[in-house]
Amino acid sequence: MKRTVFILILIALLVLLGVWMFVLGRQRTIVMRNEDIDRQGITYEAAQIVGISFDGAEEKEITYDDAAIFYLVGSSHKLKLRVADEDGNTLRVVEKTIKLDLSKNISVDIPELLENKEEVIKLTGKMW
Amino acid sequence: MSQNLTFTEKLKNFFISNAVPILFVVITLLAVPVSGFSANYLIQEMITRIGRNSFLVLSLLLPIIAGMGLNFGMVLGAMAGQIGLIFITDWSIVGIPGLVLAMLISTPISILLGILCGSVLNRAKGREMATSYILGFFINGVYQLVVLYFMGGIIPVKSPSLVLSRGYGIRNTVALDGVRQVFDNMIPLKIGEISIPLGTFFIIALLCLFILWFRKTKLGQDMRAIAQDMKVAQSAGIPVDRTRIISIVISTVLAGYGQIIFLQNMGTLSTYNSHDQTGVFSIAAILIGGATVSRATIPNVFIGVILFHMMFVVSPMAGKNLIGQAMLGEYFRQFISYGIIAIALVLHAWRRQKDKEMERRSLRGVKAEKQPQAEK
Amino acid sequence: MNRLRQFVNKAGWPRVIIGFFLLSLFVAAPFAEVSLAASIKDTLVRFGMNGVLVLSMVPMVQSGCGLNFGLPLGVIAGLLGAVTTMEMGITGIMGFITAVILSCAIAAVLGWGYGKMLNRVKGEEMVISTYVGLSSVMFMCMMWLVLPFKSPAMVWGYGGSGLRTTITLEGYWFNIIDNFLAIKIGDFTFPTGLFIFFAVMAFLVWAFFHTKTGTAMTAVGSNPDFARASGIDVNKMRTISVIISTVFGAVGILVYQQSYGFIQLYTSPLFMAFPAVAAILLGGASVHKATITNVIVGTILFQGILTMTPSVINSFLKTDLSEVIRIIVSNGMIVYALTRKTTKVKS
Amino acid sequence: MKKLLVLLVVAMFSVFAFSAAAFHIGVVTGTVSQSEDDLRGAEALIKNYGDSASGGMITHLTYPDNFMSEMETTIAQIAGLADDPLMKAIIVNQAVPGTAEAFRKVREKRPDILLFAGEPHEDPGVIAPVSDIAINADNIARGYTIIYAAKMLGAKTFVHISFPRHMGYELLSRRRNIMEQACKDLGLKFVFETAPDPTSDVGVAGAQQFVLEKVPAWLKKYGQETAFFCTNDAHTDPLLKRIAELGGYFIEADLPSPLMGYPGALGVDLKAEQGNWPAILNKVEEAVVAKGGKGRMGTWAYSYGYATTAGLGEYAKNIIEGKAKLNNLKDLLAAYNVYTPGAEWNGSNYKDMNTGIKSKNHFLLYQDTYVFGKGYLGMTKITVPEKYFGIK
Repeated sequence: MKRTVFILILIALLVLLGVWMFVLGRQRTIVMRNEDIDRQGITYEAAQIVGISFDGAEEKEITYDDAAIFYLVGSSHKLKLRVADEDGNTLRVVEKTIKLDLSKNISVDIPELLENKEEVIKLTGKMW
Repeated sequence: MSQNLTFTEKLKNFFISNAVPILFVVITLLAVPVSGFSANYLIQEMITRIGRNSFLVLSLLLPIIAGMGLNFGMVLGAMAGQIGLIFITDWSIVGIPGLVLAMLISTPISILLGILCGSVLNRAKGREMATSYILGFFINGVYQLVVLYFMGGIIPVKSPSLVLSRGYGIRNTVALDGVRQVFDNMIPLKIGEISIPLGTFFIIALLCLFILWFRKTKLGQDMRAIAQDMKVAQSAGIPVDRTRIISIVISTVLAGYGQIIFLQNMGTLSTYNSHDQTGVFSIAAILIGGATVSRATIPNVFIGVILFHMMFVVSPMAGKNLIGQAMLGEYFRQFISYGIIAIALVLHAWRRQKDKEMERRSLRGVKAEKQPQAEK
Repeated sequence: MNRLRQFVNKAGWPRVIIGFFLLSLFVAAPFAEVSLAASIKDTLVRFGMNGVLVLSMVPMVQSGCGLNFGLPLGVIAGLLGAVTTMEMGITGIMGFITAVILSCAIAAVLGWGYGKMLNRVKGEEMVISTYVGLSSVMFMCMMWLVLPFKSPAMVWGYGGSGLRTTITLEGYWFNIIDNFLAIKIGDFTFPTGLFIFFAVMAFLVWAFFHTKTGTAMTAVGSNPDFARASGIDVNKMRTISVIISTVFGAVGILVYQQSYGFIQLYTSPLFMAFPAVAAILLGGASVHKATITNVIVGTILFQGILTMTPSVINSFLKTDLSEVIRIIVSNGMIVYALTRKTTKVKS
Repeated sequence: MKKLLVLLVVAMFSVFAFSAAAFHIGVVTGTVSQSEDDLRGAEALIKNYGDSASGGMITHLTYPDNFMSEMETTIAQIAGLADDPLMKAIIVNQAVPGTAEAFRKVREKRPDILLFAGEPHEDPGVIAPVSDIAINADNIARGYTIIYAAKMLGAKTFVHISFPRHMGYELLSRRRNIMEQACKDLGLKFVFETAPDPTSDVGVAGAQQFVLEKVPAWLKKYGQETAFFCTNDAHTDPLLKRIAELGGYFIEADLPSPLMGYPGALGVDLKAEQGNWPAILNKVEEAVVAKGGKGRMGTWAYSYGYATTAGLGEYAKNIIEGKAKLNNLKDLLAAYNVYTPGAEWNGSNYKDMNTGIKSKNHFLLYQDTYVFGKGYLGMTKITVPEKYFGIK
């Protein structure tokens, strides 16, 4: 009896450990798109050049109508967006803190994100 | 017994009982200069391979202690480890959590397979090695059935980079980018140009301690008793069959972890073939390290891994430089590695036969000597 | 009912089940648009091709050396014989006979050494013979490249040296036994020659085991201590059995190749041992006892499944599942056979 | 142990003592029993530029025959080449599983080495980012051109022979689907047949045996106007043998070459012609026509495997010497043409289906189909309709 209880507790603990590892190690694929989009009648225009960097990592630059893929682990991230014109002159720099759920694939439209005034943004995407 | 032996006899004994490692050291010593590899490269390669392979090889120890011979059934554990890795890749769990999760997933599968393997081997006492060898092929069929037909269909695996475009079955190579060498680089250390996978070494050290401790436990003692004589152990109240199963279960679970460590270093999983050679190579390594079917120690493991893999690295190049044809070098390597295993096994079996004969003779001799002593 | 049970007991459940499975495949074949006549012919030809190889297991099993996983050694002898004969340029039936004679000589020498070695490793024969097979095949891989063969039909077309992986036997002794007295009924050809050849070989084995040496060998296999006590030279008997097995392996591969049409070198001998072992075990042999009936039943069942499952099952399931099923069934049978003996002793 | 170290040091110095060429190019191919043509390409390179062991430029190694199981060896072989300080380029043809990891290892240690992958087995998404150039036979275009050629020759049914492991390769499985669609569009019947995998336990013998037995049955079932195609090299031998004997069509092999299957299947003696591709083609053509395969069986005039090994070697040499630019299709084909004088090549960049991103360093190449007794079909001039590039 004691043995069974012990084994059951052990299994429960291991399952919990598994869940914890799942949450801890989940990698999200984030596609950052820099395209003009229509959202509920409002048109957000894409910038000519956007530099994207997550958590102080090296910046990735994308041009108008382009996209870039990022892989992130963990839920809370600091995102730095540098908007520039055709000649590469920086127009403005926006810093945001974003929170991710456990979804695996997330797609972000940069123009909309830039217009979003909230400091903390939650991003959800496809679970698988 | 040993104090009666002269020095030359001792020397002879040493050479006979270490014939395989000595033979190997000689071959390697000859092959290294011919291969033309730099010292840095070889040292780096050996360190990497110790990290990559020794966990797998260590998993062989327990069944040997329990007298069950070389556990060719360790490939069962390897398959369980691979299933764990497939799942974490599908869920895209990366880094150390990913590997820990893969191990957690592999554990119950390994335990089930281990129980199966152990029970089968209990029905094939005395033929454990051949049986576990074939059992590996059998379970390989089941593994293919599961991975190639069930996964993506009955078992949910969704990632398009994993599932074949036909909708079910896993692709034949799985890139393990997310977990590539995370154990190795857990504690980064570089001496000169040589990087040392300290994290993996740490895990291996833990396993060594576990094995040392385990040998002293009641269970470990039981295993040794069973290896000595199954019937005596049985009459002494040791549950022989159960203990044998436990030793296989532990070995299988460890092999599963070992395969995960192996593959995190390799960075690529060849879905249907990565486990093929695990058993054969691990067994080759431990035999070359001087272990026998009935006796193996932790030093055997490390010596074996170094010698076996040293030959692995240098012999194709050496063969090429010696004979001048690249493919001859490749065949030469395989010939040597399989040949050595055969020789090691033959030498061991032969020696055991000799020992038996000697025992018989000395038994007679002791009896003969004893009688006059009794008169005194 | 009783008789049925008796039959099942005698044949053993696995064989009955697999037999029925095979039968149902034949029944289902026409529905899967697979020609029945061609299927039966294929099964028969395959039986003839593999029969002698499977037969080569018998002597070693009977003398207690276990299943001959070292069959590649015999195969190598056969390959060497065939290749040498081709180099000499002997064709037709004479070529085949020369190849048989040469191979037997080589196999006898190899088998003698192999047998001597196996005598030193009693109890571990199966694992060790596996590795002996592997390493000798690898050694021969080097030899095929290095040996000074010149015949343009055999060496690499481009490089001009070293033997090819596959050498065609056309113009040498392709189908020479298959076509001997072959009976043709429309679509269906009965390879009489193959069957006669197999019958002769089987008879040789049968006759051998009824000679004095043969019975002594069986005695060694069933109880070595008793055999020794009654004055039989155990090691000699074992060596003889290994030589015979190896020679049969060599002849077996020659039969296989003349039917198949190609000589296959390099790593191909490695793939010869498993089907033969699986077949004889499927036929009901154990590690310690094998009869010619086991060989015949096992080869028909094993090769039948090999021929039928891919075509029939695939056209029903529309997948390639049959490959996997075959692996599971054949290896499962071997495991089953390996675990069987001990339980009998227990009960 | 000390002795060992001393020897190691000696060995290290002996490396420096050898080299006479200014740089080395490492070439890794299969053995002669696995893929003869690839290996012959390497030998051609050695013939031109010398073996590095004797002061030349080329270091040639082979990967194991059962490369699927011995990935560790493959990785060690390739990564080991980077140990040579003069090594400037590594060419792996075919780039069997493990190549990507080996390339990563080389990159970490020696970022200056050019890494070329010929006919990668790993997914394009895995191999392309870690190599400088990846080359495949253009299985996308060929999915259409092979069917087109089959129709040209008069086939009514197209039989595609493969097995699960190969259908797990992205490009092979896509080609299958393209073929199916092309058959539909061009009015042929598409049939998918399975044959055993030669790397499984039945081995090459068992796999070939199966094909040998089944082709007559297939010809009976689908009729004489049937074209056959198989994805595996080992299946090619028996398939050709039966087609030559009994009828049916064979457009080209998976990795086409006059040496692919024909010499073995038809027993062609090529000793006098060794090294001379046009002569080899002639001799094989004679044999095929003699067997009655005229106008029914085809190939590429120059071996794909041979051209890829040798061509990539040449290209690497040109880049290192500053005579060519990386990722320039024209320069690449120029290097190929050194070894395939007069052959028509065509090719394009690989485009990933899921992301739609065009890979700048992954090229797909194909040559014109040559049918024995009929001549070139002009396949490189056909434009493949755009829609086939979109089939998954």
